[in-house]
Amino acid sequence: MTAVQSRVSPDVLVKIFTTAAKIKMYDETYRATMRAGKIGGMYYSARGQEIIPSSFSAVLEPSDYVLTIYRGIHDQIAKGVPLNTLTAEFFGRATGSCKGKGGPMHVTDVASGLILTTGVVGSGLPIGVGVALSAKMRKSGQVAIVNFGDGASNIGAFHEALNMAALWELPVVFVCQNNQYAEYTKYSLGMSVDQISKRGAAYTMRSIHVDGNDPEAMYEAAKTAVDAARAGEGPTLIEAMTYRFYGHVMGDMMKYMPDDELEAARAADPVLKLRADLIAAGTLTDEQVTQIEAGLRTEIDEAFEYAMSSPLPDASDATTDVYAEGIAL
Amino acid sequence: MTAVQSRVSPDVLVKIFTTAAKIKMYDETYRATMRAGKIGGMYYSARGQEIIPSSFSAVLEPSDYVLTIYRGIHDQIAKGVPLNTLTAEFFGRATGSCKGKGGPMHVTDVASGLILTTGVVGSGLPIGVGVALSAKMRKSGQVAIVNFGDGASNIGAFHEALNMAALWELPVVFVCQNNQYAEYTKYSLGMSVDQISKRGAAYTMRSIHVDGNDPEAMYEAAKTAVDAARAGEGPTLIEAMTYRFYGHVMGDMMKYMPDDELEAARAADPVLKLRADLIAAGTLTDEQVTQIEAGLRTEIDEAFEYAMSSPLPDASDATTDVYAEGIAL
Amino acid sequence: MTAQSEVIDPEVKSERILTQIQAINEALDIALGLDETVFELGEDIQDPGGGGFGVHKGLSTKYGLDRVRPTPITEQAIMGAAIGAAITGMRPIPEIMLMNFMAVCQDQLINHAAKLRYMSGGQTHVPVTVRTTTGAGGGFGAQHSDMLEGPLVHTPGLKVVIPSTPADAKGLLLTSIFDDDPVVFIEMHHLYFSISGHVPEGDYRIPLGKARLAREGSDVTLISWGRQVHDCMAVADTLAADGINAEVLDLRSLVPLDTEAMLASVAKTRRVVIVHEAVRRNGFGAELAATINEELFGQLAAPVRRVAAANTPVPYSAPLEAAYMPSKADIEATVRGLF
Amino acid sequence: MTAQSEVIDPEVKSERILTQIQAINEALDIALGLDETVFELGEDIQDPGGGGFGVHKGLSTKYGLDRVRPTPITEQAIMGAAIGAAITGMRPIPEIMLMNFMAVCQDQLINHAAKLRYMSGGQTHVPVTVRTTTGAGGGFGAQHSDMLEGPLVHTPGLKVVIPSTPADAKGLLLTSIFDDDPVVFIEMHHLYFSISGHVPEGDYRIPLGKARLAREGSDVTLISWGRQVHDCMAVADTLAADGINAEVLDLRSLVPLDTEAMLASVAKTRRVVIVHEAVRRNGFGAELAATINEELFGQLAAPVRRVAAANTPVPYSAPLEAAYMPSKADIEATVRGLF
Ligand SMILES: Cc1ncc(C[n+]2csc(CCOP(=O)(O)OP(=O)(O)O)c2C)c(N)n1
Ligand SMILES: Cc1ncc(C[n+]2csc(CCOP(=O)(O)OP(=O)(O)O)c2C)c(N)n1
Ligand SMILES: [Mg+2]
Ligand SMILES: [Mg+2]
Repeated sequence: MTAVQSRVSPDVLVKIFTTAAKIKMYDETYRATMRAGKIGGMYYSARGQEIIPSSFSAVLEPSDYVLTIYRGIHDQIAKGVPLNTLTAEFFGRATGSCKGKGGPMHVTDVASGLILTTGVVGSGLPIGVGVALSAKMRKSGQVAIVNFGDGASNIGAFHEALNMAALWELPVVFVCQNNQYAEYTKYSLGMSVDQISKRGAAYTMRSIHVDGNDPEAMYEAAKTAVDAARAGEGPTLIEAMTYRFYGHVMGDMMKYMPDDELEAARAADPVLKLRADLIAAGTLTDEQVTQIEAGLRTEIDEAFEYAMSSPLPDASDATTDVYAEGIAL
Repeated sequence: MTAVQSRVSPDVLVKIFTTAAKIKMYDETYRATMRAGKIGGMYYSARGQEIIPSSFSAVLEPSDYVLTIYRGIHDQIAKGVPLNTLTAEFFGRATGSCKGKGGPMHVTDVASGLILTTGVVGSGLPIGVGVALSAKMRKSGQVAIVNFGDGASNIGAFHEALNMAALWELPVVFVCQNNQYAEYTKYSLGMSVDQISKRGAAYTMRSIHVDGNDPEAMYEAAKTAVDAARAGEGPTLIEAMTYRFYGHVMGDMMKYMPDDELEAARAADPVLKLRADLIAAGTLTDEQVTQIEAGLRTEIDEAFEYAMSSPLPDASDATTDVYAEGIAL
Repeated sequence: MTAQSEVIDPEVKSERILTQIQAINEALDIALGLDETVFELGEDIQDPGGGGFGVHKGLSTKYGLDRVRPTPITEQAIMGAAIGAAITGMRPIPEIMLMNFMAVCQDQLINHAAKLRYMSGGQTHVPVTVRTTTGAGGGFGAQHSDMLEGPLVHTPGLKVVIPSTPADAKGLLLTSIFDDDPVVFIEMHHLYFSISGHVPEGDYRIPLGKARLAREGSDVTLISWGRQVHDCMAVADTLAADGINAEVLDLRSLVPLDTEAMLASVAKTRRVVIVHEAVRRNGFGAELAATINEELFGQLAAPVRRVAAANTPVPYSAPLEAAYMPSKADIEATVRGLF
Repeated sequence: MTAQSEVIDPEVKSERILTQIQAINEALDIALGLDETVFELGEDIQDPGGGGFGVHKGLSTKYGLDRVRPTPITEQAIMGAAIGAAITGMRPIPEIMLMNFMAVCQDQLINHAAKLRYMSGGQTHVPVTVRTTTGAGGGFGAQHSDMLEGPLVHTPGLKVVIPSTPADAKGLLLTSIFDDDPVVFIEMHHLYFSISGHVPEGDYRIPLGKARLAREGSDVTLISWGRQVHDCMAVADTLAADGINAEVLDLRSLVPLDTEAMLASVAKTRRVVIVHEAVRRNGFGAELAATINEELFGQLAAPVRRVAAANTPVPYSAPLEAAYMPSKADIEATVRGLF
């Protein structure tokens, strides 16, 4: 386990804040749009988990790869998937990143390096290993970041992926976003060990347990892991502690989450805290923050408008993209 | 990790020796019968690994359960599967434990507690968890022993099974018989950790690393684990170091195994060593040993004769035992 | 069958109207109450939620977390634990949250559960009822919607049940749980709340391998299961207005299959359309069509037709998903094409 | 297709006689030599053994352990790593040692490899060729012998190839490797050493979706793939002595399927027997029978018959296994029954 404590530069913190604020505002807009009945479908809010991918985005190159899961909106935004096509994909529009075929659980945006979103718990880990293997074989210098939840650390694919990545010393970072619940079950009820990061020892893997809501610690963890991967020093397992503010899926009544726990977590909102800290430290003025937020507001509103006004796909599109060439289905 | 050092009683050692000698002689007879062209098929010799299940057999009750793999002849004999029906199953006879339907890779003998033999690496572990769960739910006091190889510790089922067993504190012992090879590959080439027993920590599981060829150490490990399981103190992972004397499968040219390594292992034959030690310690006389071996010889010869003279199944039997009742296939 | 209580005739109409999810909950409750060896295991099945859809509501409170046993996300261990418990005297009811996740534990199901009775020469058997849910049309996308009964039917040793009505769901589930073979019990979540029906109280069992004649007719046979039975019924009503009298056969269980009822109906009507939600290529419709053609060669007035999903993954966007699914319009047009 | 070299016409007879395993080894060698993005990964594939059957002999020595990459026993990671590499520019050739073990990594194959092109709206694709081997008749028992092409054919997005001759094995494997879709390439190990044949040198490609007319005939069509093609040929010889002139069609690839060649042949002969080693219920024979009946309704002189394995797990003991397998005698009797 690596101790993470050193300070990070104000520039980096502003970057992290800007990304995190974007995720937060986007999420708020998405939920509001749903509540207003303007769109339906499933939505897995990542409110509360913004700092984790925002910290990575301050470290990663555009050409690096990120893999995520159904709860992936924060990872997708942080990696730079354009909000217009991203939103259009969530809305099932022809203009979506995946032409409306994939949907929220299966967003891919090759141009920004968001290479995979999977809906099957744990399945992204072996694929991330392959992405990193490819980078290593192609000597491209790219790094793969594989995001997953606390619940995913109990499934077989986790074990196989970590073993292979360690064995082959691949440039991959396994990021367990421990938001303390797998659906409606507290993570500790499914886990035979108190910290997921301790499982790294089973693979002699560099492992970091970090407060994923603390931007300084999280940035350092991300940087340590990505630098090591880039330097050919193999994979890292990061367990980033965080919390989901809105339960598993939109509509979750959250009865299984103790009220005080939820309230405490929301009271410690990491995005608001970082905002306040930056102002308090004099890194940003109130005005600057307001300006950043106004810019984000415009971008987000435009994205929702773009998506809302985009056409639905044509039914005839249902049978394309199954195979490379037009073989008879 | 538990240190294992205390002495075991001469009675127990004689018991272990008798079982181990039976396995060794049986194996020699089997290979000789194959070499003589009297039977064909695949045979996965367990020569060299005898001490592990023989030690367990000195600890287990008849009602306890054992699960094993394609390389399971030693486990099957040690658990008391009758040699007649066991051999008949290997020979594909109608009188076999499984009527010739299962074969060597799928031996079950409910009466002796040999509840499962699987040919899919790692798949016995989750099933062993279920066997232990059943024992716990039925409050039967039974213990489940799940045998598997070093190679199996890299597969997902291993991880899922150990997590569940630890979480539910089940009466199960996971016995990794580390014979140092998975098929034609040295185990260290597939593993990101130097000792498989270290993986127990990922589940906060009692873990023992032991010389599986040392009957005293192995007996103590088995006893520690089985006693704990029986006492409701949950599962144990045992990594028992050993060696395969005849490669992966009958016919293996063993080119990938260094000559000196193989020679050294055979020179330290654990069954011969225990035999010599018992005589040297005065626990058994030469004559007593000879007598034990003569008894085993008779039993084994009878089994091979029984199997050889047993009829093959009738073709009409191919379609029974698919479902409980005679539903149309 | 270890536990048997007084069995109620499901044909006797009950006054109670239940949803399918209520009926399934009731069957689980009855089975847990009847036999100590019955237990459930699966992800998030405990109260207060009682499962993602609420199938288990109240059961962990009533029977405890030992018998309504929440698990980590660990499908191989869920299925393996069920098998191990089953071969040593228990009757586990594992839940695989969605059918696509059965791919994660396919080895346990097809290499072990299905084969253990055979491989052991009948010494052990696997009285496991694997419950799962699935179905397209809900905008869940390609990894949460597949109907995968076809590959299961191709696995000797498994039984496969797909109920269409609340009363059937209850009676078939109880039979499955007390059946001595591994049963995959496929619940189409579209039916959980959308269709209500009369459900008798208490314990009753509907035998596996007996199709339900949902509608009698003389001109064409519509063969289906699960959700699409209701589509067939609706189309039959439409056709009746035009004087086409469709018989609708609900197979209920695919293995064992009520071949007799199927052939009798088709021999009578001489026209048949098989309707299923799974993709067409090598879906179970292919087996049925092949069998009907073999058995009734020369007796049919028109080719055996299949209406099924397109040979593509399940798309996300609504118009694409609608194009993917077999629709009532497809069924109707196909039937009309036979005349 | 990224790499293409001068392609040799496979119809041009070569003087060289190779076994199927030599032909496959040669195809892998050529592909590895041709394109740096091609690499193999799997258990025990390194020299000196070069795999359980020796398929990879010499390749790790020639191309290094980076490109002929041995793995732990970890099928999910093998398949996942192949997929991840494929969507980022590589052409991996994962080996699943025996087909039954594909059940262990089924999720990666059917929920990911098959669907990623579609789910990503064509942004990524999965040029993976999953090689595996299987087949009954060798006394390997229920967990090491299954033919499982049926469920794969039911998975949109996958291509499925099963070669019968050494020349086909080489030409189809090269095409599969350089195909931009995931291909499951099923080698029946019975054919590895038992059948030799002329194999052209160098690089040549046999297109997927083109059946091979193995024998021309006029009275009945035998449709098959893999090992059973040879059984059909033998039966055709026997029948010829009695004046029954059988046409034998080797499908080579099941997806894409050469429907045209199949229907043309059956339209001509008006009698057809489909032969496969997989179990009968919902095997791919069902789909073929259903399609032929739909397309050639009223034109057939006899019902479409299927000869396939019994609906049981694969038994161990020789007489049971023989009873399980579709045999030449079964094929012959079935054909004679059509006249
Ligand atoms: C293999 C598999 N099993 C079950 C599910 C259903 N499921 C979806 S999300 C989820 C909980 C995942 O929890 P966690 O990994 O902690 O991620 P989080 O949702 O908290 O981000 C479950 C069980 C699934 N998608 N895949
Ligand atoms: C899931 C799976 N993958 C691959 C195989 C093929 N296989 C059979 S034995 C074996 C090696 C197993 O090694 P280990 O676990 O060390 O057991 P040992 O044979 O040494 O006793 C392999 C890879 C298999 N049976 N199952
Ligand atoms: Mg979580
Ligand atoms: Mg080994």
